[in-house]
Amino acid sequence: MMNKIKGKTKLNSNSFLLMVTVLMFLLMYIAGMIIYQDKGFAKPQMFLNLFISNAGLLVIGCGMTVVMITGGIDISVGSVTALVCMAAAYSMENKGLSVYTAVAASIGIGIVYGIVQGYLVAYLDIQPFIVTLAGMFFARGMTAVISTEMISIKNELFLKWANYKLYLPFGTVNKKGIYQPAYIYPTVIIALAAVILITIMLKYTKFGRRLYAIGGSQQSALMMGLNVKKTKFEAYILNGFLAGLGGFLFCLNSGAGFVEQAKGMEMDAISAAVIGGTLLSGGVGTAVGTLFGVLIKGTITSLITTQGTLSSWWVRIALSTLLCFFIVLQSIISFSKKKRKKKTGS
Amino acid sequence: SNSKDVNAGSTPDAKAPTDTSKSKDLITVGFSQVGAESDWRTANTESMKSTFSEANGYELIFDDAQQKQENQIAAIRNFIQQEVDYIVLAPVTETGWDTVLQEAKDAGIPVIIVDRMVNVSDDSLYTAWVGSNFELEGKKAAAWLDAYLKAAGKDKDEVNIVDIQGTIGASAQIGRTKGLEDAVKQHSSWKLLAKTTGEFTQAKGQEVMESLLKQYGDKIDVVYCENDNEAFGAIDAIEAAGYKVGVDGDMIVMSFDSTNAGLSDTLNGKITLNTECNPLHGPRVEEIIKDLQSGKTVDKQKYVEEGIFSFENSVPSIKIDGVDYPVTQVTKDLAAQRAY
Amino acid sequence: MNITCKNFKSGFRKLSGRRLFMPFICLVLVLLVNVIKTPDFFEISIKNGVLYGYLIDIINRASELVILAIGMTLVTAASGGQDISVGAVMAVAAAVCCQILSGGKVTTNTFDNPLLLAILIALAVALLCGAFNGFLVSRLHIQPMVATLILYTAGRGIAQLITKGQITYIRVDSYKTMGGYIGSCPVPTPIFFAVIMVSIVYLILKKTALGLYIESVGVNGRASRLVGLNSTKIKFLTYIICSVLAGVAGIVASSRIYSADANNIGLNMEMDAILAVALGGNILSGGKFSLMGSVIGAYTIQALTTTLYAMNVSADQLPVYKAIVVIIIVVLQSSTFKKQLAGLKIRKASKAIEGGQ
Amino acid sequence: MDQNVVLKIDNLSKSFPGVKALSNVNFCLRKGEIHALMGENGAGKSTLIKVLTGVHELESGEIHIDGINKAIINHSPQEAQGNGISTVYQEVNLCPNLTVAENLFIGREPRKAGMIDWKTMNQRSEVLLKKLKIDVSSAQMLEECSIAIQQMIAIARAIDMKCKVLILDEPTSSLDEDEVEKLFDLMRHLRGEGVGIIFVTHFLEQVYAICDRITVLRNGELVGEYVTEKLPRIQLVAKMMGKDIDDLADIKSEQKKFTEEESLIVADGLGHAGSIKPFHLEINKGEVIGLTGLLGSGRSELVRVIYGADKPDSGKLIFKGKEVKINTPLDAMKLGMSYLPEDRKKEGIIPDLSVRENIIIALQAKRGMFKPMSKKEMEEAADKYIDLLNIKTAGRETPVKSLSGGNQQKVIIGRWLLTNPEYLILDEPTRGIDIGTKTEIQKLVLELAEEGKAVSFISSEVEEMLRTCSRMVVLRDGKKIGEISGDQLTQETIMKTIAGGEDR
Ligand SMILES: Nc1ncnc2c1ncn2[C@@H]1O[C@H](COP(=O)(O)OP(=O)(O)OP(=O)(O)O)[C@@H](O)[C@H]1O
Ligand SMILES: Nc1ncnc2c1ncn2[C@@H]1O[C@H](COP(=O)(O)OP(=O)(O)OP(=O)(O)O)[C@@H](O)[C@H]1O
Ligand SMILES: [Mg+2]
Ligand SMILES: [Mg+2]
Repeated sequence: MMNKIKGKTKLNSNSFLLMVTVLMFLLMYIAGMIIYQDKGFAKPQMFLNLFISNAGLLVIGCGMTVVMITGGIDISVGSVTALVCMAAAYSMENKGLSVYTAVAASIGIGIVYGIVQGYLVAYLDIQPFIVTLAGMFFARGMTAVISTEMISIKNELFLKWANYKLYLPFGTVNKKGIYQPAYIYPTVIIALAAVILITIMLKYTKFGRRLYAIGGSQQSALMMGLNVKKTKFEAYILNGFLAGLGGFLFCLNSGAGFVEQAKGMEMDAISAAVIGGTLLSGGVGTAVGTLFGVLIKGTITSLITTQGTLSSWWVRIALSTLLCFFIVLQSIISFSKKKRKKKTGS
Repeated sequence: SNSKDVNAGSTPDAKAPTDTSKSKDLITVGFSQVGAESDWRTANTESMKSTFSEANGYELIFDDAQQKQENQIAAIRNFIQQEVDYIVLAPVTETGWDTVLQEAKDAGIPVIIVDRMVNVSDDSLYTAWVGSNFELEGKKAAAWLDAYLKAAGKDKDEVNIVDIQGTIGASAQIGRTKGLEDAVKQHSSWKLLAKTTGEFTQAKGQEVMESLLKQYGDKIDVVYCENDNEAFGAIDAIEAAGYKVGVDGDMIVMSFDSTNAGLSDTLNGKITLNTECNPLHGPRVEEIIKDLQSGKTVDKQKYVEEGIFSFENSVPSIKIDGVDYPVTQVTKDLAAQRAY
Repeated sequence: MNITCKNFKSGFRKLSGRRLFMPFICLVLVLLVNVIKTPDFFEISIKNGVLYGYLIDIINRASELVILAIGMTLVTAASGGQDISVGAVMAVAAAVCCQILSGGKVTTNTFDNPLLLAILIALAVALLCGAFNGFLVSRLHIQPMVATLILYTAGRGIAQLITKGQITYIRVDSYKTMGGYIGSCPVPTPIFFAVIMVSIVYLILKKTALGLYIESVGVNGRASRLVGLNSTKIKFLTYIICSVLAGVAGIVASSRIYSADANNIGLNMEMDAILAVALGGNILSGGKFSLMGSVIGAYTIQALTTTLYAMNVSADQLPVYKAIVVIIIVVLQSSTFKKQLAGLKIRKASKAIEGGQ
Repeated sequence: MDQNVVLKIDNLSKSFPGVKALSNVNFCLRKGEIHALMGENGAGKSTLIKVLTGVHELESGEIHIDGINKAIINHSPQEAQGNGISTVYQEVNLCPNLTVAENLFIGREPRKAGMIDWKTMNQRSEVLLKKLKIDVSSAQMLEECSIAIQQMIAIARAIDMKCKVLILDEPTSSLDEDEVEKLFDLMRHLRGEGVGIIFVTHFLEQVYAICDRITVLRNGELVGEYVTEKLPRIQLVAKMMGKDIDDLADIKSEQKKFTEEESLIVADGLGHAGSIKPFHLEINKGEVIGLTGLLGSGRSELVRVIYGADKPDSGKLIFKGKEVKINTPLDAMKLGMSYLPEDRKKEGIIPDLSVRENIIIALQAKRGMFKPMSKKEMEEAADKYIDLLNIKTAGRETPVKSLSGGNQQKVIIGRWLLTNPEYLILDEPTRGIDIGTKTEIQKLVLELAEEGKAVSFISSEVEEMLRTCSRMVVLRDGKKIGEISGDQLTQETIMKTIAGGEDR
């Protein structure tokens, strides 16, 4: 009598959304390759640059995805990145400490942030937006307290890491006829590893599934005997860790510490996660989706740069128009899919 | 001052009809701009755009980084893939360019830095630099103050200064603050009452000045604003509190940039000294590119010459490190001619 | 004696049960710090024919934030999300207003068009922004923060487009009144703007059932639909109100500096507005709300800023102190924290009893 | 502790702001018994369970459990599970965004090499679902399942956990008879294995069908513990209510009146693709129409289409002889319709708002935004229905979410009565409502009909409908398959129609 509910559920609405995102990314990128073929958009290195430039954001986005799945949010990540960069730069340049100490400091800052914010959110039940807003203020202010000067990192080992190219077995010939092999930096590998690990964690560990349960319904998760507080706490710590790590990757790319660094990065991370299908209300999201969210944002920026004749303000407007187009299309597709499903229910 | 001839040469409105096919003889220039955060910056962008027009034989690929260094890094990587002939970079920050400039060097693309300097471990990473010397600007202002006080016979009195700083960490802020601080150290009668940031904006400048006035009142003799917008705000706050600015008033205001609006205020005496910061870099960068095209060597660093504009004329010129800098008294014409 | 004490206690409990109690206490605490640190903080004098003093500064400077905060409260209550585009909308409204007044010139000494017209068009443009946000949120069911992210990114670009990337100056005295003083009135005009806006919204909520509708939609949209509420319309309306208020705030802010500074007007104000809503004891996930709470929250934030200025905290380190105070305030307001504290007390008391036996 | 006793509660007290929900309650559960916990709405049954399992903080009292020497305090359901107590709470508490299998196994997923073994998990849940004859696939998202299925899944989850004590808080309220029977089979099986079961329900038949003992609560106080056989129904009801009632069946005697045949609503070919096929239905003034059919047969959908909760995509609706277009519920309300939805938590209450606001919201919406009700009007209205429906609440400003389930339902009934509707749709209005109130509601329905109002009544209890309805519409698989009225209106014919035969 109720077998009509059965079947055709394999592709649930969430994986459908992810598919749409991936498809749209491919369409956009291929369109760019055709339109801007003569401007090098079709080169493999152009694609790899998306990863190179966004490695830090990717790791931070993964952390954001984790807290967003629990129904939380973290808008401190941009400032934490700045703090991490500043701490790393300061410790290496002004204190003469080693790169390893800097890495430890970066991740340490991230974890401490995770612990404090996590405690406030999970155990004192304070709204995550506010806790992390305060966190954002604090980190930005602390960056200024450490140093208001720009610090350029000149540590040899650091620069060696930052400049260490991993050449890939393919490449292109430039207009002077020189073969240029495609390359990536180690940061890309770390970032992709983070995506893979978080994906596995979300899908195949108890902790991962608890995150989804809490995001779906905190009350229910509690009633089903899950430790909601602890899970949330751990989610923020994980996020803090990833913010620290991502911050350091960001630092490897930007090679400096200064107060204004990574401003607005939290919004980049949030929108990347959202474009990748993560819901701000919690319970839905994947790291792979976030990966594509980051790639889409990167591609939009890259398209605009390649275009190359927009005034400053048109850049912003174009950026948000594409973003708008994307978000609206996504919402319409998922909406009509929901409707259609209701109609064809029986 | 040299600003006049630059003005004259830099506003050609002519735009050749765009040829869709990329003709071979155009020189491609990728320009990564900081953003459009101030009038100064907009003027800077305009100068570049009008210089590197197709009519002049260039194809300009312009990118606005929206104040984010990471965007600039990404843009330079993009330029490299587009195989531009030259990269022009107006860096958001001085620091952190080693990696990406190395990539440009590997690809054999010369990089010209404008405005702020880059701080890299290897000088060969960029070909040339054009820009303002912010510390010198600060020094000029301080030197003028010294001369002005002497001329007025007030150099023995205690002079109380407040510094409304720019956005903390910006090169302009660092240089201008340093210029003042060094001078304060050398003058025992000068006292820096407070320094706090007005973030280069009028609104913050006003708010900060309001607070300073409550703390120090008319004890303040000199308000050192690190750009014109801050000066406008500060002047509003001072006047609202019932004090008078200017040479005969309760305190004098010093400012930087010498924008059109700034010079008007200098003309009417509200700003007593306005040190120029010239945004019209386009022609200078073009010069460098032309030299490079014809195989000449170019100066590695080239400071832009910048004027000093004053309301009054008690100080005709100042001397810093043995170099003379003339001080120009602002005239109506001068103020009106400012394009930015 | 005992009885009065009891009365006092129960009265206190009643008072502290009120929703506005905690936000109010927090504001008072922030102000009290000044009693010790800056004794002349509370001095108000008449200087140059106008009111002068830190307190006046706080009330004056907080005006835009107050106006934004009430709009943000409604949006938050109805849609369970925040409008992060308000700062950008401020810039857009200011740009439109100034551009119309200057007739396209960079700076002007006379109005090219009537002031009223400029203000109305500016507000109309703000309303359009609100309609855009509202459409995305209420019709397309896009999450508020994401929907408003679009204008958050584009807004300043649009404002710059309008002013052609320049700061447009309106050097006309009557334009300065909105951010300055009207005639010889000693009270800064922005204060009036804040009071009027709060009163209008308060009256609308009082005289219509909008408040109840907003809460109902915010708490349970599906149930609200079944009792005949059009949640789409109501959410849409709140976004329009919020943006129009942002427009008003933008005009006030622009009048203060008699110019349209597309890059800086309303910069980072969205975060402060959201913070004000939260400090006012409102839940950011929607539902029941308190307008006055948000207003108090807004004044608290400005009081904090002014206090820190008065205490000579350097502006770049200000965020650190702000963060600490915000955390202290929200922890004090957190009901879980109160419960834990109460639990601690009970445990202590029971231990004392055990010990006594 | 007694050898046989698995759970013992002594002197448990709990108060909420304004209410003493439990005072000095004692309770004793033995091994291998099914123990009914009875009481009116708001008597404190759910609270007892929530305190016991750590959802609410323990205030005072002691809890002993078999195998543990000292008194225990559960601080969270997790701890309670650790102590061998497995619970199905009154409102379905599952995660809508997870699959059925995950909801069954979350927190105790089978793992292989530290990683969740999805294959085994899905297999095991298929087995479990099959065992309980729950007809869903384990990969289905929970939000796509009907409430009844969700209820069954919650039960399946609780049962599958190895436990000493199983608590079921009104598990049967949204189940049909078949499913109740399935559940009972399971409970008997578990009883055989020595599990102690606490069972909360408002259905007396079910209590007498399966329970060994009954504990009665009233107003948060213990009335007593009884052996089922020794407590006749009438006495049980009397103990719950604190007074004797004449007879439960007194309604039956009341004559069903067939009033004037003036048609109020005619639905002509109304339908909604995917849920309800086009149907024809006439509803007359002064008539109570019952809608019956198996679970998921489309009863709710039918009334939703009439009310405009789901927009019909075919057919037309004629109201008082005129064709009307109903696009939103508000259109229907303006015509004088009202609708009490079946999913109270999701579509009924507005949890954070007060009882007063929940009562007046529909009338206010009908009036429009610019005609707000005055404070006095609102308070009078609220007080009237709190009184009339005997809603147990600390005050009219109490948030409705802190009321007991049954009382929340009453608030919603009050909400609709206040709008003075001409046509009232009641979808499972008596779900989770105590026996006394149930009778009251039935009476109320008849009274309304007598006043000339039309009522559509949906209930899973056929008996209840027989008592009140003058005509019954039978549905199957989203299709109206017949109408029964007059003498035909017996349990037997209804069953026959539902089962099919005449039109197959
Ligand atoms: N969270 C809460 N806050 C305040 N009061 C509450 C809360 N939960 C329950 N109550 C009150 O406690 C009393 C007992 O409620 P409880 O839910 O235990 O009743 P119940 O016996 O389960 O009733 P029902 O049969 O309707 O489910 C009610 O008066 C209710 O209003
Ligand atoms: N939330 C839902 N999601 C998906 N399908 C649903 C949902 N609710 C109901 N359905 C489907 O709609 C159809 C009609 O359901 P409806 O609720 O009208 O049945 P019903 O006869 O009222 O039964 P019930 O006793 O469950 O209320 C059924 O096939 C059911 O599976
Ligand atoms: Mg209950
Ligand atoms: Mg139903």
